[in-house]
Amino acid sequence: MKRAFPILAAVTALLLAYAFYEAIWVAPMERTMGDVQRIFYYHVPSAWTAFLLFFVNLIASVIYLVRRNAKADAVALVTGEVGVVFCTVVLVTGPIWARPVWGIWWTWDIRLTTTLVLWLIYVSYLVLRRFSESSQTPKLAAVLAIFGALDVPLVYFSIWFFRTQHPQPVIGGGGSIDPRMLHVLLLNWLAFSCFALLVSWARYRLEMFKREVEEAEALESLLVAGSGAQISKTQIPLSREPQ
Amino acid sequence: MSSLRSITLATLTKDVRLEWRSKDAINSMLFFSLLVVVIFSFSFDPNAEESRQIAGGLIWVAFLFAAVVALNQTWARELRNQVLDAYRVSPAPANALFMAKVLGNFILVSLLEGLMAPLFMIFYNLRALGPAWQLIPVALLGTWALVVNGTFFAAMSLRTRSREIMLPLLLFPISIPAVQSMVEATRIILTGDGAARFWIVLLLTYDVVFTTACLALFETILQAE
Amino acid sequence: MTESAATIRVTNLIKQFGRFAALRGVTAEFDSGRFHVILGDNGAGKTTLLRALAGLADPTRGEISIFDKNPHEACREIGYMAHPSLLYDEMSGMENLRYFARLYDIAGDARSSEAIRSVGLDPELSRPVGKYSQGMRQRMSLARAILHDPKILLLDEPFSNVDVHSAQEMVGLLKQMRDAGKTIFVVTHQAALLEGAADEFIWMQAGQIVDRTRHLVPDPAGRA
Amino acid sequence: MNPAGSIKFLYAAYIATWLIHGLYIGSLIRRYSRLRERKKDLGK
Repeated sequence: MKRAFPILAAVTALLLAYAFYEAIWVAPMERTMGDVQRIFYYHVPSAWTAFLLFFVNLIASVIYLVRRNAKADAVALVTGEVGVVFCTVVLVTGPIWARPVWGIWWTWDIRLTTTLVLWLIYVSYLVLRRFSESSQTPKLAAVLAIFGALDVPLVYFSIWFFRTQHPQPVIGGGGSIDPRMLHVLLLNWLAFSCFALLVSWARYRLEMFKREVEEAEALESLLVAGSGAQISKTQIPLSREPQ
Repeated sequence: MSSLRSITLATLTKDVRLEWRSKDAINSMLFFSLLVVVIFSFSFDPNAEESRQIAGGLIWVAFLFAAVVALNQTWARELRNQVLDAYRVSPAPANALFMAKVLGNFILVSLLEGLMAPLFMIFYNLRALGPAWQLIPVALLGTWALVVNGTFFAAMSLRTRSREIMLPLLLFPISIPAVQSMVEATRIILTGDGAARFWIVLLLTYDVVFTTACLALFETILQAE
Repeated sequence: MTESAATIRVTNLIKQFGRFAALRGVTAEFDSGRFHVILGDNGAGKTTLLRALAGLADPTRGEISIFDKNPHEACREIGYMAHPSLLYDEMSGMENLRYFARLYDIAGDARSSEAIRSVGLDPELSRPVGKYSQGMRQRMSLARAILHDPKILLLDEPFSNVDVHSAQEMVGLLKQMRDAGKTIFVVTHQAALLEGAADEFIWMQAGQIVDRTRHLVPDPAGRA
Repeated sequence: MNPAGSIKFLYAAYIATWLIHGLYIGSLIRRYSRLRERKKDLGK
């Protein structure tokens, strides 16, 4: 297992480099948008990867609630965090694309808005994990993840309906995509998925290491407290008796 | 089932009685809401036509803030002297406690809205051009949406540091579709521009989905230590 | 101690709070109808053990069996009194108990006034509990714990801030309850009060039970 | 649409992507080294 990590790292680096080359030099130029359309090869695979990670987070959260399995909780934490990183990439590259193409940075388009709300939900998920003091943080976080998942379809519908009522800038969606473009897109998605797996793996090992250290610290704090108590075992209770 | 109802009722009665004796929550909230209305009125000074467009947003954002103040108080009483532990060691169902708290908050927030809404109407010279009666289901469903999740997340943030700030951080992202529905429905009814039916149905769906989720998961939250 | 008499069994109990472990593998059996006192320094895990028995703290690992049930299922048999009063300060003693009686689904008034009288208070007292003296509040808290007539009583620091006279009265009360067949656990710093009343002293240290003795000052002949 | 002018946006997007990933990986490395310190302190 440990041997697999550097291999995966090497494969990911190669894939990312090749996908980058394809995206910049091989993929055909889009007629109306020009070179800026190539942002698409980073933007869309990042979005798919982020959604995939959030989906894994939901599954892991449910497994944790049912089985109380500590590993499932670690997976949920890791996918939530890495998912937020990828989602941030989506939200940053989106406006950079929108500005030259539509002439605006942001629009309350259905995909943009749903992604933004998803990002907000998962940031609040990470805040909860960070601020919760209870030993039951995993339980609370898993419950929040389920609430977030229930929320997403409702967000989607509300924005879908909102959009049909209000005029929106035309977005170059729909229609067919050049098969060569699709090829580059899928290649980039593969590369970014591998990268996400790599980062998640590293983060997972970090989390396991952290838990190990904290458990050792917990034990040590007890032993230190215990060694002091050994001497005073008989005196302490007696010394506090009421007058 | 009968014990669920009777314990819910007993807890609700107890909360109302305690609130009646101390009156901490209601007084501070009334004044807070009044402040929100007045400050909003100073900040936006539109003519009647514009105010119809934005009033839905203003009203609901004001209510949302006022509701957060109320919701943060919900569990404070149960934490003093750790009375919540007495509930947890008893055989009483967790959902009875949850329903009692939700109903209590629902009454409190509805009361506030009943007092604040006329003020908004006066300050902004509002008059509904659409079917005004529809504002009632919108208000009821919208308040329920805020209160049911708010009570749940307030219970969740009991075990966190800086509890008071946690509640809005957890509640607002999840409430986005509900708030949007309330705001849009109110705007449509005030301007008489289209039908609010879709938004009311969406609110109803939101309420059903999250009430079910809360009832299914509250026990887990209550027993988390 | 015979195997069959043990009604409370704790097996390899571990409770970890983040970076701090409060219980570190506690294994023990306790007989019913006896008066146990749990002693130890601050942070030795006494309160956590009591809360785990009450079903308030779910153990990280390990098992608790009370009358062959888990603490949640056995909650009708358990009376729990914590260091804070677990009462609503704004309501009178009777109003408090009436509410808690509803939670246990038992007929309220008669049982509530009986519980209040048994701890030596007057059920007619209409003052809110917040205005009680510390000693009265502790007694009212005990009345709440025995309201549903549980077989097991778990008491956390019941004598703190109580004057000696009241404390001795409470000890007498607990002795009566033990003689009536109840199992009692008391966590306290004032162990001397209980010498003679208690059947067993349980010594905890660093999240483990290190010794169990019949008397406060351990002598080899008196091992439990 | 002017392809020459919009190329800046392409660069910006690619750089931003790797900047975000780089920052995150940097934070992971920092957290890891801090943990190692804590582990070293344990024995003492």
